[in-house]
Amino acid sequence: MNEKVKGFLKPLAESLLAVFIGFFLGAIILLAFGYSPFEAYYWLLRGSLGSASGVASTLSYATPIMLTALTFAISARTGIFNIGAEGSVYFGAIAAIIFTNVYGNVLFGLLMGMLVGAMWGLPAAFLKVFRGVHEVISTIMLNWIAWYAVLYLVTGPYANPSDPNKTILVPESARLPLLGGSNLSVGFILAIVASIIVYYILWHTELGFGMRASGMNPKGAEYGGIDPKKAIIWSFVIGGFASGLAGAVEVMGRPPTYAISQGMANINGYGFDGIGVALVGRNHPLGIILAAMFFGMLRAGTTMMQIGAGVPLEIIYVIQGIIVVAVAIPGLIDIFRNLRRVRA
Amino acid sequence: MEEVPLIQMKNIVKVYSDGTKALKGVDFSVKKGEIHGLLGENGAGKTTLMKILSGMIKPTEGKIYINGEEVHFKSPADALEKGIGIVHQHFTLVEVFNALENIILGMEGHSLFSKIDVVKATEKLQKLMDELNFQVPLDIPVEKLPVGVQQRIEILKMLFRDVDILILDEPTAVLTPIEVKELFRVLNLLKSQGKTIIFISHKLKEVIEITDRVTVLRKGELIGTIDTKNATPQVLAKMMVGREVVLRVEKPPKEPGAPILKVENLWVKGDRGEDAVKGLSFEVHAGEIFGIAGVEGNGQTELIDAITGLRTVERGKIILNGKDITDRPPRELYDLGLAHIPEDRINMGLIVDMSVAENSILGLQWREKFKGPLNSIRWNAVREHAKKLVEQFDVVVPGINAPAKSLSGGNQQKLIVAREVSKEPVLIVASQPTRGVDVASTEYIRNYLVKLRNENKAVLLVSADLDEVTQLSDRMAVMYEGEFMGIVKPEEVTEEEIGMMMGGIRRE
Amino acid sequence: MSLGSSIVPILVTSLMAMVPIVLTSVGAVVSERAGIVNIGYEGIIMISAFFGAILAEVSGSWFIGLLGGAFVGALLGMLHGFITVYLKGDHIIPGIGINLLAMGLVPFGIVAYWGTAGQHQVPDTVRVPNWNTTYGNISPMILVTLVITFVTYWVLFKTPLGLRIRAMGENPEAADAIGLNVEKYRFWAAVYGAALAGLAGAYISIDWVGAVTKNVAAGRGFIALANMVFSGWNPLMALVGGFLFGFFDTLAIWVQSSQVVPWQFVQMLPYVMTIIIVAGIIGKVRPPKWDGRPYKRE
Amino acid sequence: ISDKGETTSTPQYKGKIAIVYDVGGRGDLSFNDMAYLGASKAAKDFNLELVEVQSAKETDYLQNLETLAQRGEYEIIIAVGFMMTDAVKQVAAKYPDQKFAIIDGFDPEMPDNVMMILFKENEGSALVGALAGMVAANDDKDKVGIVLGMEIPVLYKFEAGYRFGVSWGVDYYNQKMGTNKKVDVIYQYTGTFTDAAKGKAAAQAQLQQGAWVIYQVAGGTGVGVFDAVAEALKAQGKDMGPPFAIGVDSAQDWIKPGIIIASMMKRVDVGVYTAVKAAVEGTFKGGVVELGLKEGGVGISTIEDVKEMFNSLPEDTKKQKLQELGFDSEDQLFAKLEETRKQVPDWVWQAIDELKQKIINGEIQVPAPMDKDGIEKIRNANDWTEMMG
Ligand SMILES: Nc1ncnc2c1ncn2[C@@H]1O[C@H](COP(=O)(O)OP(=O)(O)OP(=O)(O)O)[C@@H](O)[C@H]1O
Ligand SMILES: Nc1ncnc2c1ncn2[C@@H]1O[C@H](COP(=O)(O)OP(=O)(O)OP(=O)(O)O)[C@@H](O)[C@H]1O
Ligand SMILES: [Mg+2]
Ligand SMILES: [Mg+2]
Repeated sequence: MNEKVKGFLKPLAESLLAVFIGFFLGAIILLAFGYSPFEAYYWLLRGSLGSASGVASTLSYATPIMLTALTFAISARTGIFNIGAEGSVYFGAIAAIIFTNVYGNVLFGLLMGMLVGAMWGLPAAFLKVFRGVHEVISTIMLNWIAWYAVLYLVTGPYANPSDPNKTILVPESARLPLLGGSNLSVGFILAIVASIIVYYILWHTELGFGMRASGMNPKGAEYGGIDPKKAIIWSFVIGGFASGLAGAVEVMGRPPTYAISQGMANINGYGFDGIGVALVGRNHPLGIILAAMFFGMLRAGTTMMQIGAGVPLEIIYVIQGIIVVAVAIPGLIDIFRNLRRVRA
Repeated sequence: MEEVPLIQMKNIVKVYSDGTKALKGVDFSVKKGEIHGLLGENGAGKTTLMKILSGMIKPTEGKIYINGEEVHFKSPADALEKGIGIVHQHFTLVEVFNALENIILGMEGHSLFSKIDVVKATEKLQKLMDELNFQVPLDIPVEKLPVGVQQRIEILKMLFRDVDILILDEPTAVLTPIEVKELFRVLNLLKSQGKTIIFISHKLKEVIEITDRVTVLRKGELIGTIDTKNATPQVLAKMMVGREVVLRVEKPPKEPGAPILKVENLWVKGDRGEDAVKGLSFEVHAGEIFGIAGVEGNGQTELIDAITGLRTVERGKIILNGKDITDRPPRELYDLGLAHIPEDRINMGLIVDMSVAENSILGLQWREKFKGPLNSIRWNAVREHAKKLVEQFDVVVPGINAPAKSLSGGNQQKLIVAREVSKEPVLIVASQPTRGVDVASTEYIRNYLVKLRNENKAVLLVSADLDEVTQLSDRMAVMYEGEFMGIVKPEEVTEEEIGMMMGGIRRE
Repeated sequence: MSLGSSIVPILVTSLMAMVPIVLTSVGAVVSERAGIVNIGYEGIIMISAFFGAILAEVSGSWFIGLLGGAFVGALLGMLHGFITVYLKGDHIIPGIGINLLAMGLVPFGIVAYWGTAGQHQVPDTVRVPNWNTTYGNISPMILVTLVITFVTYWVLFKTPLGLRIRAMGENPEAADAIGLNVEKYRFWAAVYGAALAGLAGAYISIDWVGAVTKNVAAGRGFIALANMVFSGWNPLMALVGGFLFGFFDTLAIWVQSSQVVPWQFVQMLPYVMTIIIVAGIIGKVRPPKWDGRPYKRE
Repeated sequence: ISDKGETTSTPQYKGKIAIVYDVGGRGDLSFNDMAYLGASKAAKDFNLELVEVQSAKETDYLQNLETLAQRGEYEIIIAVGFMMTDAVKQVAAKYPDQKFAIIDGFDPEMPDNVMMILFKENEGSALVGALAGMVAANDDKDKVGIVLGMEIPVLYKFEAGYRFGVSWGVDYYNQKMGTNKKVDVIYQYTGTFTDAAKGKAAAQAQLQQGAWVIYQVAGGTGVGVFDAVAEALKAQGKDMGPPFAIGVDSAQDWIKPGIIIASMMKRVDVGVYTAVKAAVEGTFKGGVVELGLKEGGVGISTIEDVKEMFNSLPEDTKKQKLQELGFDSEDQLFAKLEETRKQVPDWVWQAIDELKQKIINGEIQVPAPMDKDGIEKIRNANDWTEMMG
């Protein structure tokens, strides 16, 4: 038990330290360009947590990146760097739109989004397993292919005849209910549930046992009667489910759009943000829930940060980037401890 | 007047970052121009001591003097500077480079940015090889060369650097007797040229044959240094192991039962596409230990991999309990009653980052008693299982939730044995089951294998430790270049005969 | 005008488009030959394009701009090298961080430094002088790229330094054992790779397009990685591959006017090709054995 | 600035207005900057405090608008860009007392506290098309080009207007000169609004195929178009067209003097100013306000327009830009622009005026296709009269 707690606390502390470093260096950059970091951070917090609608938008932002982070995390646990969440988001979103227009039902839409998202995970999985193509290379390429393929569907066959600036809409009957009159949909709850399911799969099922074993030691896993190839394929598929869901939720439960807008501006970038979330959440579903809410907070707070402190919103990406670089430093905590010792 | 030793290491302590105390205050000295043996069991600290002397790692405590002058090695470069070179136990060759490139690496002989003068380097090397009458092909990637040749390259690499002190870490472990002879010729030649050589080995006879003096280590401590001319195998063995009696296993006679494992004309390819197993046929019966001896690298690994479902078979058949199991995956084999104690416990037998409990079901995770609804694992049952194994086999663990990497090597091995036995197998394939394991655990594991045999299980044992094979086996084979040089009863052959088989001479 | 007679301008454009991809790929080859994987080249290109333009404008010299871009790339390479080589950290994660950082820093920097959003046009006076032909501009950087490629190839495969670098990626233990400083070689190889990516970034902003936009790398850092794999970690093949990428990208634009296939599918072509090539060829090429693995002596 | 966002109203202002930019953002030298121009002018004229909010992503719109509306302290909230249509609709319904204006956005069910300001880009594009067509015909060339961003239906209006104008211009020329010339339009959707390299490659391809004037409708990608034309000129040892580029949205002529002959101005500033004025003076009314040539909402840039645009830049930026362009003073810059325009015969400019008048008085209707079929029809039409029908 004690080891379990320790195994949890250290990564948590390291992530917190990375967050601190991000804010600290962010403050220096703000100062360098003549902005007040205190004001910026005050308004950031106030905007994201200072009101009910702020919290709702924090959680809205957290929803898709929580799901795409799961995609990255489950493959990372299987020893794979799957950065193809982005493509599955696109396909999940367009599938949800197409199929809810065939049959306007919430469950059907979510299901088809997840299914198509998962299918888009397969090419990279097969390339990895059967052709030995490194997944970082293949998923980068596949993301571009997904981008153009879905863009074609969005501008062509599924463009909205009455409003050419977006696709056909998800019918009202297939929209996710909103929570308590806010703009936050039950999609957030779905994301939490998905995180718990991923946790359950990884640590409480035979499948997850096999995936984790393959991730830590493929030779040992094979010896243990596990097929690492199957584990890899499953990790892509489950990851695709999560990202496909992210896409579906964005179009079925993110007012006001309920469609993909031209240029796919309302569904892109979540895959990459998710990687950052997963890394800060230490590839643990529970850590990811926290990290996603933290990243959501950053995004939700930027409006007030601009209004209140006049700070350009891109600084938030700068801070996010610094946090991820800091997370990459192994034994961050130990380094800091040693520094303290040296100074003392 | 006392002569100043060429090398003096004083009170060397080494604690590895994981807390392992590999050396506990060792003194060691070598005279100029001698061949000095370094003897000790697995894990005694021989390699650690030599890595310190060659600058690979730094001692936690202690001082090193060369020619009476204190030195501080920060890296192998510093040691090479002082004329100390080492041939590592595990070769350090760049596999895709050829011999020439491997040998001149770091000694290319001119500015970093000018073209490598291959002709000149070849000439220089050829001269060196001719002097010693010690030839290697220079233009073939070393991964395509046999280990014996690779070792020559390692030695040439050091001589090319004009080292005065040459350290050889278990150089004979992978050599055939003929290659050993050739090596000894060269070592004597080098000695006559005034070089100093440190020779590490487990093999008493070799040490007695080639060295002038011997130092013995045991569990990180210096036992003593003696002149070889005063040494006998018995004396050295006692120093090494710490007790007079060498391990003995009680093995009551037993009639073998029905054949459990049948291997028919089996061909298996190695990692480099070569034929590693060439048409083997044999049977292992219930209530029998069938041992396979031989120098490592003669196809044992590939044979075991094929039998345990980890490598595809080129040709031939494997039959377990009457069922054809050729090319079936491990999972199916385990369900049919196979247990496998693999030779590499860190990279195969355990997932060292997983907990003891998780490791206790590796290969059993799908069994009924651990499975709950929805593909779930019943962790309570797993923990009980792990506790039982740990108790029964006396595995020392910090806790069953601790990662397997926090166990000592011997205890890791015991955990594997315990788990494999818990599969309730009909056939146990045990590969190097006591390598790197302390005496007590070795005894335990060997006796357990006999116990299994007595319980009428079939045991296939592969070991590089000849004593282990001869003591445990009811029948044994000696493997050489993918073939059996003969299948014999251990009590019916002499050690010389086995030695000849290991060197590739077939017994009729 | 038929496609046939367009071949010269297509080639010229392809050569210009090839430069950033080849530079980055060649740098990545060296880095990975020494065992250091870096997927942050996209971010490095962006950040260097930005600072390269600033440095060129401040100094009034395109030369300083190019050097500055390479220097900023090198600094980022040092960050990556420090984390991966000295702290023995994971090779993929810092790259992801650098990419994220660039996505924020560059748009932020454009607004904060030039007061325009999303884009800044570099004045002609500090742009790299080009040879203006009727078929399009030809930059001296094409020649520089060729020289860098051939010299890198030569150093990598013919000289002691190259032998050592390759040893670091294949078996750092072997190199360590004979007294070579593994960390030093790996670190500087990582820096070299990042510096070339930095040069590529500066080339984009102060030479080829003469502008810094918030998406100035536009995926070229990733393409360069794919091209590196395609090349089998060989600078000369990286040159060929980089040219092919430039060629197909340009061709896509020319072909597109015909509108036979939806343009989205034409744009997809280079990526589909990469996957096909990489999947087909990967059996033959193999990455350096220790690629992406931290080396610890104890 | 510490209480910039506090709800206590600042005494020296009579009120506040807020403007939400789309993802392109302030400083795009284009659409958003024009909006700022109008808003800041209105703020000055009516003594209002101006609050600006930038959007990083499309998902920010709703939150940005709602955050502002919640505060209930703005005379009017202006949303810049059609992408915000849905968000405005939702927030306006929730805050019926708050006045909104949206630029370029239209929805038939928009609540009536929203003023929807639309522009007839097709009309403006027709003018620059006519310019391109006549310049090409006059120089005995047979092709002009247009480089666009991502293929989204809003851009069809630009393409159609341009095609229409080219055809009208060539027709005008033929009638004037008694010739029978034809000028084709090469067009290219680059698929991006941000990759300047793609824009450059596309423009180069068009120039190589003989395009004599290129109209860019591609945001950041368009930067590459200007560069490609500049290079082509340099290759001929010229620093002034033809070939020319044509700018879009704002009076971009000054960005590359000598190369950009004119710009299709979309007077977002006029739209924003109109909305603020209505809100302040109490004449605000929801619904569509469509601004075409007649209303001065679109047009072809004049030197005066360029001056105004340039002068709206912050003083520092202005100085820096002049220096970057290699001019000692503003006058030098504008002289150069004048000279650029002189490369085209006067009758061309007069003809453009003529077209403008005909469009204004309804004699000529420029097509405005909204979908793929519509634009295909225009592309396949033989001449401008066929396009109209
Ligand atoms: N890198 C390391 N980290 C931690 N412990 C180590 C490391 N290397 C060796 N050890 C431990 O130090 C002890 C001495 O190991 P060493 O390799 O020196 O033994 P050896 O005498 O060479 O044994 P062998 O005959 O098996 O080669 C062993 O307990 C070993 O497990
Ligand atoms: N990384 C670690 N974390 C926690 N405990 C460890 C770790 N490494 C070793 N230990 C503990 O330290 C003790 C000594 O380990 P060590 O590997 O030196 O054993 P050993 O003497 O070599 O035994 P053996 O002969 O079985 O290999 C063991 O009981 C082990 O549980
Ligand atoms: Mg050893
Ligand atoms: Mg041990």
